[in-house]
Amino acid sequence: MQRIGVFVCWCGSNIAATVDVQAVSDALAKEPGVVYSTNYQYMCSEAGQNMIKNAIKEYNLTGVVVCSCSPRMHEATFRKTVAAAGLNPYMLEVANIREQCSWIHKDKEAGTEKAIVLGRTAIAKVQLNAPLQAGESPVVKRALVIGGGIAGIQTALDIAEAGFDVDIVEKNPTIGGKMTQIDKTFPTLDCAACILTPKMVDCAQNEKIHIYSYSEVESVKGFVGNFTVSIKKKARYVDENKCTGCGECTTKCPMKNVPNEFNLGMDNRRAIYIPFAQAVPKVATIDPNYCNMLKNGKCGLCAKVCGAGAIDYKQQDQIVEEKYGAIVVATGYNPIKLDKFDEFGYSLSKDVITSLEFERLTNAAGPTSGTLLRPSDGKHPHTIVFVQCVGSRDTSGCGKPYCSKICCMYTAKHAMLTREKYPDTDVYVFYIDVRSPGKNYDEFYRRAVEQYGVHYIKGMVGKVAPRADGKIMVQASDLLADEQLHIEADLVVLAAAIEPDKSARPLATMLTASMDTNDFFTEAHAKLRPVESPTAGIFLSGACQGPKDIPDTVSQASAAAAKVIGLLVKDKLTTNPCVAQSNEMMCNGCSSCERVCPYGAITYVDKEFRMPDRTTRVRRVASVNPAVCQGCGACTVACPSGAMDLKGFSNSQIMAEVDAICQMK
Amino acid sequence: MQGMMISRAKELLQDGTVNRVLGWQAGEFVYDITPAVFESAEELDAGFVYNAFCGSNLSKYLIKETIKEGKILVFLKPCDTYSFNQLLTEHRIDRDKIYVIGIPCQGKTSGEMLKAKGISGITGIKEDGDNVIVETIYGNETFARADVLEERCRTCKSKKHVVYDELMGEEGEVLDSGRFDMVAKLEAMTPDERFAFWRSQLSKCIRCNACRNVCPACSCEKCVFDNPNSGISQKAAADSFEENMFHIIRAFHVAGRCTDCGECSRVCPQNIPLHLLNRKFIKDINELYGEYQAGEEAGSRAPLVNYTTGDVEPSIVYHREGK
Amino acid sequence: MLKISLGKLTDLFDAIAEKEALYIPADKAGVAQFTRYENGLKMSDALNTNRSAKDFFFPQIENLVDFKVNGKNIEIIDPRTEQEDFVVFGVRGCDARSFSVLDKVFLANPVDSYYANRREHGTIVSMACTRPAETCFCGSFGIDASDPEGDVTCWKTEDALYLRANTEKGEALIEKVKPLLEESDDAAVEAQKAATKEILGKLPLRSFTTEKFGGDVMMQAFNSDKWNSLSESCLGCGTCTFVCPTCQCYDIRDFNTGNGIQRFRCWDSCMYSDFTQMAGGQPRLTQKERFRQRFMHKLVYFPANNNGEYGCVGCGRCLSKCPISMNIVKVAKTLEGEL
Amino acid sequence: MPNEVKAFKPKIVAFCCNWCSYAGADLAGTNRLTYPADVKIIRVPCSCRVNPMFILRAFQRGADGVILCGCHPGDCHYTSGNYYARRRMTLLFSMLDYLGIEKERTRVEWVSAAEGAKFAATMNDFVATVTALGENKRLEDLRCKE
Repeated sequence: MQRIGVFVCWCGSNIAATVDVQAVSDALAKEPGVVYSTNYQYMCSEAGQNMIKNAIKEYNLTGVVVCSCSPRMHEATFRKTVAAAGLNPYMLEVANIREQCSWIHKDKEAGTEKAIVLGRTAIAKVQLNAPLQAGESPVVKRALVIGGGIAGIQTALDIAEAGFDVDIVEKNPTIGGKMTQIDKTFPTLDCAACILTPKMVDCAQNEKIHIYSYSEVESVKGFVGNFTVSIKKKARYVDENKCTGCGECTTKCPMKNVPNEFNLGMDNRRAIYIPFAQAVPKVATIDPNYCNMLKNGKCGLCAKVCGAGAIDYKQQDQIVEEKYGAIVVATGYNPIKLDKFDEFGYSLSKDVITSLEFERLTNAAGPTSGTLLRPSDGKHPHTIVFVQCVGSRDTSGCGKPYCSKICCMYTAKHAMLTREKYPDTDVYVFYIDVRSPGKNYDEFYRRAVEQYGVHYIKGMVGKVAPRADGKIMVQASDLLADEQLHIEADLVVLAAAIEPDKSARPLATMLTASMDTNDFFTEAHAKLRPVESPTAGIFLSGACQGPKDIPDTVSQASAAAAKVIGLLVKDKLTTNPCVAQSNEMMCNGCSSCERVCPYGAITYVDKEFRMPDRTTRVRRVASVNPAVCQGCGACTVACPSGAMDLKGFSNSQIMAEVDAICQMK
Repeated sequence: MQGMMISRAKELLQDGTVNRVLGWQAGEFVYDITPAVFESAEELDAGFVYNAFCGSNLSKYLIKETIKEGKILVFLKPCDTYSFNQLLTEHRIDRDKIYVIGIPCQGKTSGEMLKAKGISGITGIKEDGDNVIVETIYGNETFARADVLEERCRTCKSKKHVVYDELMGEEGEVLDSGRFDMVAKLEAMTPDERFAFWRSQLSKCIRCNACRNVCPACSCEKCVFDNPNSGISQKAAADSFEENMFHIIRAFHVAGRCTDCGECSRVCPQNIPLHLLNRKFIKDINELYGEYQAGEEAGSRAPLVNYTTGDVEPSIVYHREGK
Repeated sequence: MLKISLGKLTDLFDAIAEKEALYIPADKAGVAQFTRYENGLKMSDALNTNRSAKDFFFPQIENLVDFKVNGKNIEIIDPRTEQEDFVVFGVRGCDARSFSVLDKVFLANPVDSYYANRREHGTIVSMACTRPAETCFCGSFGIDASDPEGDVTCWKTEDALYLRANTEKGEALIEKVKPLLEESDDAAVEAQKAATKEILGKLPLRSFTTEKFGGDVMMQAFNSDKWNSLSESCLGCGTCTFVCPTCQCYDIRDFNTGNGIQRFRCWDSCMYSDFTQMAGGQPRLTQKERFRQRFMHKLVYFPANNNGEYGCVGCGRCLSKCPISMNIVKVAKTLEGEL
Repeated sequence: MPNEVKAFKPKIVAFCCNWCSYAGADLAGTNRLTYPADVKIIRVPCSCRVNPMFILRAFQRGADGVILCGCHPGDCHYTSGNYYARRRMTLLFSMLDYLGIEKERTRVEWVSAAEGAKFAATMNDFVATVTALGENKRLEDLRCKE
């Protein structure tokens, strides 16, 4: 039996005006287990807290009930109070007689009666409270960043800057991501490569950063502070340590007609290749789908020309296992495929291109060395039509329901740059809305319209039809002028919606991190915890969480890094003690709890048990990792035998509360 | 079939594939068959039986049996194989220690049905095509077999074995025999009628726990109703509330896991149609969350440990058709 | 011998029910059960009720004492009220005998006052069987199903109900309804008895006997290794116990009503894994031990302590109700070879 | 006036998720939005913590209505708890209805921490519904009503 003290707060007149606090403390004094009951003007004041502390000592209280404002307000305060008096902080319960009683009831009799019931309910619960201890778990001081685009790079650099080891896993042969393919950046128009490549080099040279390029995450086990990750290093058939990146092999390889993904297939590379000149690591990779040596065992030319002897046709995929304290997801985005959008004729004409392809066509390192030429005939286009929102804000099911966010600005950039370099070109932009919030963004867009004479037309393009003479007929409506337009274009550029990388969904499953219906990672709180996943120890960086431009991505990348650093500086993590607990004697090992756990906190172990007939038997039983469990209680209801219970909100505690509320009196 | 089963069991014992056989043993009368473990050819010859009264679902015994040493042969009827898969899904049995032979089932005859038709003093039962001839000390009576089948067999969901190592007889098929008709009929009643129906049924309950103990889904190490710490343990229902609570909680605990094997109703000494509770959940699950047959596939995710973001709201209960 | 034509049976029931509570077997929701008589209630044609008649004296659940909690004070209340007189009509020979088995437990010192009080106020009207089932073996315990014991014995023929008072209580009951009854010779009853005896002689279990268990066989029976295979398929449910007219184990529990405690007793089953829980746990750790206990009790321990009277009356309920068809007949037949 | 028949006051148990509806109830209080004192709240970490056993227990002990409030679908603090609660409660309520027990005595509402007004309105409506139904008879345990 507990020795319970009850402390009824007046909250000035907030409670006392509609609740007879004296009557409440008198009534509760009669409850079984209550040895002390009092009331006071402000329980949360220093004097009030001292009353509680003194009573704990004087009456040897084992449990405390405070009838006051919402526990969301002062539970933490009173926990500290009772702890200061030597009581376990979880031996306290708060009865909410302000927000849920005095403030909503005008009738003093009804309010007093309800306050007594709420107090009695808290007493009934505290009778069954048990002292709880917050656990501790160690932190591995190393972070993993999944994805080596600008988001991953920035996060890794920031974490390394703080002195922690950090690994980047990038599935492509080089880090850099989408930004390497972009020509110039809005709104400043500086060259993407000029600002990105130094950061890539920093990554390569930083002692704290290790890059697993051409690698993928295979499996993730563990929990915040203590993840174990298997990383698959895909065979690149070139010894990274020996290759000097001289590029000799890439000029001698006889397989010349491999579509070059860096230029989006608009030109070719060899079967052995370095994606681009500033690749990090600058190491060649053999594409096994095209290499004749790997496919048919014939050729071997690259090995012959390699002075460093780096070619290794026998190389195998390799699995590396590493431990991390935190994981940052930075898997980025891709433009959607446009085959569902026949009306824009993407698959009908080479001269209907995506915006990313347009970037390559204007980039000095691109297939045309930076001269804007039509892919079909290599001629200068004189009329260019840009179409925005291709697949964005699309509720028809073909595209994506969300705004891809970056298209308005890069289209303005494309239009402006075209008009600047080729003033004889007519440039049309079709838009639904132009969205240009952001520092200097609207000014940038207005410059395109006002200074560069880009024709912005509000309206959607209805049909894009290539004509035999090479012209492309664009049919569209001008909503402001309320007229149908027919434009003979030489080039049509589609601002395709962006979507999360396909690798994100299986990764989310491995991480037990949640995703929304569009496969963007969900943040722990949309406003207040935007760079954390709800799963502890998993952080979000860049477009994997939602469409973002470069400044936003870098901001979030640094924010994620700050959160990681905040975690890694701790030697130990304290864990929430109100976690699930499995009674192994009653556990059936059925896996129901494991299946509903959103955090992967439940694992199964085979344990030997002594049976009633004194034999031993090995049984499969659930085991909760208290460091990972967040205490939602989903498992407790999934468990048919009641073996799973939640500390602090146990079955018996909740039922005692139910009983107390329903009690006749 | 019985002969084939015995000789195959002997072979498997002989060649060491298994060291014992889980089957059915003949009793005092033609119908009082008891599940039994046979360890030798002699034991099989002496007592092994397979007839129209071998209704017991043997799969639950495998929980106990697979703790023991060695591999056991089990004969499973189609509906028993669903329970078997469900037990596998829940890690309750060790597949490596079991050799499953699927055996055909034409539906089992119900002793209770015969009794309800006024039959008493049974001394023998013969099958004659689609008819059953019951011999009693008061004379013989003939019934159409279909009329004296167990309820669960009249509404058989499947003649298909969903798991086996070896199959005797033809591969069966999943059937549609209107097993939800009675549930639909109850749903169509007014709440008062439904309340009266269930009160008259559940008030018969004597809390013998036969339904729970026979149920392959009720395999808890310790049932909440036996656990004084659960707050709901009972040894007898004190009043209508406790009668209701036991059956609601039991049905809820097996919801999404119940394969509808019908053992609960078969064994109830008070003839309470308990399967109508389980079938209600199955029908709701099928209608609200998509068709799901527990045990159809080992390892499948039960509907109550699953969800979709677009699931119906609980308020659908207020708006559904019916009264 | 007294008789009443079947056409006037309702009048008889009405007359009894007017004076005291009357229970008759009636079909309710598909099963025959003893039901409080109200005008119009039809008597069941079933051979016997699903539940035995022991419920009347040893109900499945009954309050023993109430504790009323008021703040920190507790008041102790005896919940018993005056027991009304009642008549149980249509008890079969097996169940009629079961009361004497129960009496040996509950009326032995210390007397169970709850049981004794009910026994005192209850009158048993038994009914002779005419159409026994294959599961019946009351004859093995010396029970004559054609002429059962009870305060009053009845025979139902094609057209009339014959009654014979056997005890003072029986006489008193007959006295109350005398105006409805007429005197009769016992020719029809004798004829029915003879016919029933002939059928009883044809029952498959007519020669079943538990004689071998009456001697000094306790350790032999206890140590038999047949218990392993016999108990192997037992589900550990309480069906046999709860339909049994002679099983008398119970548990005493407290129920917290929120305003106080109700201390009640309820049937328990030695087949349950949580039977007789005590500080050290349950003394019989395996289902085999629990299974053995039940049959040893009925066949060996009970007669050893009660002048050879067995704890079974051959009603056959467990034979037809056990989910896996394991029962006292199979057990006795398997074990007798060992003795 | 001791002889006057007391107007029926229902007993309502409200299970509220700590992260949303419990905070919503606090907000209703902060905004002084009234609802009947018959509603008593039990704080749970998540709607998925509510076992059907608790709901039956409440009826046993004399509750006339039980309401469960959780985060809106998609907003669960624990990402998926309310989805499980939604399935469990849908099936439980359907079963109660199947047994002929008034379905209006049970309810699930999604109330966010910002929806103080919705919380108060929900409770007002629920209390009115249960009051109209009268005392819970079909799932009562007379032992608890002495």
